[in-house]
Amino acid sequence: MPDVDALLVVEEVAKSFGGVHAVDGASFRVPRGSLTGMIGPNGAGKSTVLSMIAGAVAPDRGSIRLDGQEIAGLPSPKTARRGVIRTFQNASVFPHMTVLENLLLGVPPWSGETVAAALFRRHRWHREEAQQVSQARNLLERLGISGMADTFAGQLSGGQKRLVEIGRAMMSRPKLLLLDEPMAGVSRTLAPVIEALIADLRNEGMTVVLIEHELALVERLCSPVVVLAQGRVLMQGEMQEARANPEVRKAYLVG
Amino acid sequence: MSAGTQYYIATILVYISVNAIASWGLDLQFGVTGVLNFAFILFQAVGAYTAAMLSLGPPSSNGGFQHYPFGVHLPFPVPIIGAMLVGGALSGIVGLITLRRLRSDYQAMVMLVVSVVATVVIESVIGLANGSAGLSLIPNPAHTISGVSRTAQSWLFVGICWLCMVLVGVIMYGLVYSPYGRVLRGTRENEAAIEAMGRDATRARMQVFVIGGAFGALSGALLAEFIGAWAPSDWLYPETFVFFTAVIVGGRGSVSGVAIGAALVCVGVQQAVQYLPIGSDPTVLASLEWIITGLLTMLFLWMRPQGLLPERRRRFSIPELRKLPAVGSEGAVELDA
Amino acid sequence: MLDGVSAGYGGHEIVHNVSIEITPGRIDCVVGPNGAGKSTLLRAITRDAELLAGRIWLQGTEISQTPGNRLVSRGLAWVPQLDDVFNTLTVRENLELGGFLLPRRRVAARIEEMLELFPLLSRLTARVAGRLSGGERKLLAIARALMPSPSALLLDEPTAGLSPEMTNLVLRDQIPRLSESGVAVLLVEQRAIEAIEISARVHVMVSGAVRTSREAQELRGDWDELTRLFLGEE
Amino acid sequence: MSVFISALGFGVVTAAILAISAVGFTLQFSVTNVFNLAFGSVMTLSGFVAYWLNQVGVDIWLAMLAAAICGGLISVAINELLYEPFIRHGVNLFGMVIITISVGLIFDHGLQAVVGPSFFSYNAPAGKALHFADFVLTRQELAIIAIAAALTAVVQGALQYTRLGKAMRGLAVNPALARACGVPTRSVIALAWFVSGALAGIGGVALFLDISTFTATTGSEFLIVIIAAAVLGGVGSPRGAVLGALVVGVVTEVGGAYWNPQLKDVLAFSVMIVVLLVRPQGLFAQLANERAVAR
Repeated sequence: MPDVDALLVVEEVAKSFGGVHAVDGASFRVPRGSLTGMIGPNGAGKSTVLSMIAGAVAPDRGSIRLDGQEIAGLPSPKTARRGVIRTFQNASVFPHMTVLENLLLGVPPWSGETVAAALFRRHRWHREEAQQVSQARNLLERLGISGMADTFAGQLSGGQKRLVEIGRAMMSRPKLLLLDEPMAGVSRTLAPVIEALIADLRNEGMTVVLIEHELALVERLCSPVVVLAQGRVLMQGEMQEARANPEVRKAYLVG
Repeated sequence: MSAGTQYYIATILVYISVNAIASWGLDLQFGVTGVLNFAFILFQAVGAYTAAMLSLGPPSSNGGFQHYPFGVHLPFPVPIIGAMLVGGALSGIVGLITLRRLRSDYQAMVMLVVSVVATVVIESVIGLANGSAGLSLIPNPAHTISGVSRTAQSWLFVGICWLCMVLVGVIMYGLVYSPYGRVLRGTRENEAAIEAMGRDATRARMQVFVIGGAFGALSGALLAEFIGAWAPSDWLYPETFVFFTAVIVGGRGSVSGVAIGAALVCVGVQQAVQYLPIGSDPTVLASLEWIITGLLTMLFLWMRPQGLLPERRRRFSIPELRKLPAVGSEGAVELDA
Repeated sequence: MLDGVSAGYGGHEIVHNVSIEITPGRIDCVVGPNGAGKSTLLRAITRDAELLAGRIWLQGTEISQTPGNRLVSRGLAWVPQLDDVFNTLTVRENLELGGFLLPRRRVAARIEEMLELFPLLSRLTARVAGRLSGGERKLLAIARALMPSPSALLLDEPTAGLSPEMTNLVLRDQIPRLSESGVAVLLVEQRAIEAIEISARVHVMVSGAVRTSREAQELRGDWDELTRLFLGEE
Repeated sequence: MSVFISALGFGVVTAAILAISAVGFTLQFSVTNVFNLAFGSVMTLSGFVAYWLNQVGVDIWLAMLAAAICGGLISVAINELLYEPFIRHGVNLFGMVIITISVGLIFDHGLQAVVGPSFFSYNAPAGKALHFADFVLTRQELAIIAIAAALTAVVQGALQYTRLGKAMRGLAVNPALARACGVPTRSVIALAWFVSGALAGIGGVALFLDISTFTATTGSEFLIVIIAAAVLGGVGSPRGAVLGALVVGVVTEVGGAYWNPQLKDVLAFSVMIVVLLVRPQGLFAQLANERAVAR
């Protein structure tokens, strides 16, 4: 699909761990403003691809371009500062910090976070922080957990942690949001809430990559989808095409 | 009050402030940021030796019985500031080697070893800091003021120490209760997540290593000037453990808690032991201090791991309640603290 | 054997009300898409996940409460998906540890039987397990589990991470021979087609529940229905 | 040349003591993952048990045996009464390091409160000096070398060839699988603590014999060198610990003979730190790493 305006272009990335090819030359593009699903059987290399985009794992080869700029191999703090924000397969919060503080850490690094500013420019960051706190409160309201602003994140249920994690990512207004199985560890009551949230993000025009194994959910949310199997991209297209594609069907049954 | 009592109280006050400063330095590293620095006492020692050499004058002074590479006679507060700079710089060097190259589990062990090695080196290379005899006759800045009584001089030094403590305390509050402190705590809580949010965890650790090292050095400088002497037996590696106990007992990450912990563990235990009906054999008393320190650590880790005064939960006030109708500016939100 | 089992972690239920019966000399397989709870089901039997409801029986004895290191003496053996061998021990030592509960004099003879069953291992006895290839490793793991002659064997995705050739070797050549020795096999597999080909009975698990249990013959060739179940098409 | 040879002789004796202790330290660590910094205190305590027995006329070699049993029992007791409960209480690996330091301090200073700060010596003649070419070793030193060689060989052999030894190695590398094989994990862990403590006891008596005077903190001071040897050989590997002990023992004594003898330990630590910088894989994760690499 050379004609789509791609925010992210992944070309021929590969990564092996101790001789096992986890990702073996995967290429795909993420159109700007899309909610791209990434699916495939267990061990297809989805999480590794995501970690490479996020900078947590350096690819052995290949190129990853964000807005035309190469980001492959950048360490994860730098990738994050370019606007690529991820969530983790196990909802990853700061357990001994309050929910509100968790969200405040989602704000991109700002002036109050240097030693000098912390000591000598309190007025300035106080003002900035006030704005961020009210933003965070609005977001908590929207997530439906405003009553938990002062609760330690470690005390929340799996689904609530997930909400906090996604909320933290939203605070940063990312260019590209990477969600790694956001439904894992989420109770049945909260799953629809998270699904609606992801749908909202798509409707607001955020570019999102979503790894998910529940295909019905992917079908409802994602367009296009990228199908991975054994470290390679089987196809990129719409979910219906994927379902009809015999190779994809076989990959799922064969594993 | 008799001069003796006054001197006793002044001594206690000096020890409280010095230990609070040092414990805060370790708390910034271990309590707030999660760096397990088993070499902390080394930076106190560096501060003490630096302050000594910056105030003793050249090695040939005082009859030349002490051996050290160089010395100058600088006025207060230059030796103290110099001690902080050297302590911070050395901390930075040790940090560069251990924090950047090694995984956190190895870091602790290497720090422990660095601490031991430093003691051995100073003890055996006499020229560095007069070996195991240590440096003595370190001038106390308060004693240079003539025309006042010895007691007044003691109180003056207490003032200097407490001024330093207040300054360090203010800096601690400033750092810990700020967005910067939030990044430090995030580093402690979840390194992968903080890096995924665009913060550099290694850089944060390096910074607290340098700042904490400078605090440690400051405490050492004050201590050396107060005692007038400083030797390797003052900074054997188990001494670091006392500060760990102070931080654990007071409350990891809690600025006021750690100050209380320092007063209780570093000063209180020592004083309490004196009043126990077990005689006055100094070895027994010293041993008892260590035993109590060890027991306190285990007791707190079992019963109250968050410490006496736990790290404060940051609450932010809700804007609607505070907003005054006429002002109409953006929501006035402040730290509840 | 499994009766109304619900299981999960930290009180969070992942597997809902599953009942499966396995028989000596037969392979039962559990297939299903990612995250269906297949592994959690096995882990509930081996005490690695919480058993939230239901009971587990083995040859007429209830083993729902038996601690993990006593299960093997009741005749239950299993091969985990990961960490399935003792990496730093040799192949022979792995087998010896597998037979930890056997009478001493039986061990050597039983190892010989295992090496006969898996000839591939017989020339590797002195090799350190960490240096085996993926397929050899898995065979060793299975042989280790068989050492105490269990009455039931649980296999958790034995082909995960294996190359296609190795998958063939393990799944098509080796596992079918196990049931010939009279052990009841419960196989959890991601690769549904291959698993069904060697199994007697198939249990399709989706979203934590068994959707259908059928004789494998009925499903063989009818991949379309299976795919629909897998891909969440109702 | 004779300086070198005699230093080498000392080095072998130091290495022998180090080997006994480092094998005990590393064996327990690999099985239980507790980095036990109270190990030096167990050495001292058992060494003092031997001292008291020795004072009432018991032969030092018999006292060494008693020290071994005593060290083993202390070690098992520490684990059962303190470490295990703390781990079950949810204290993490770093918390456990702090707890083992506490235990060490309490032991050392409890002992010091009883015996005082003075120096002690065993009542045991060093025996006739024996000459082998340029080597000069006392009978006592020879006995220590022989004991070290025998003990490390026995431990290594037991780990390699006995059923329990294999179970112990299996437990170290994959506890869940060991349980699946029916290994009674609790008992095997207790055994590991006992063996480790017994080796600490023997190592303690050997150390005290070698340096001839000792105090209530000698064992803990020596612990750092033991850790250097264990880390050098790769923590968790008894065979590595013996090798590490040899390197550290010989390097420190030979280096000390030619350089400043007081700085000999610095050499050992420098070697260790350089090794760590070249191979910074991480201490506690070592076995886990092996698992990952093998996949």
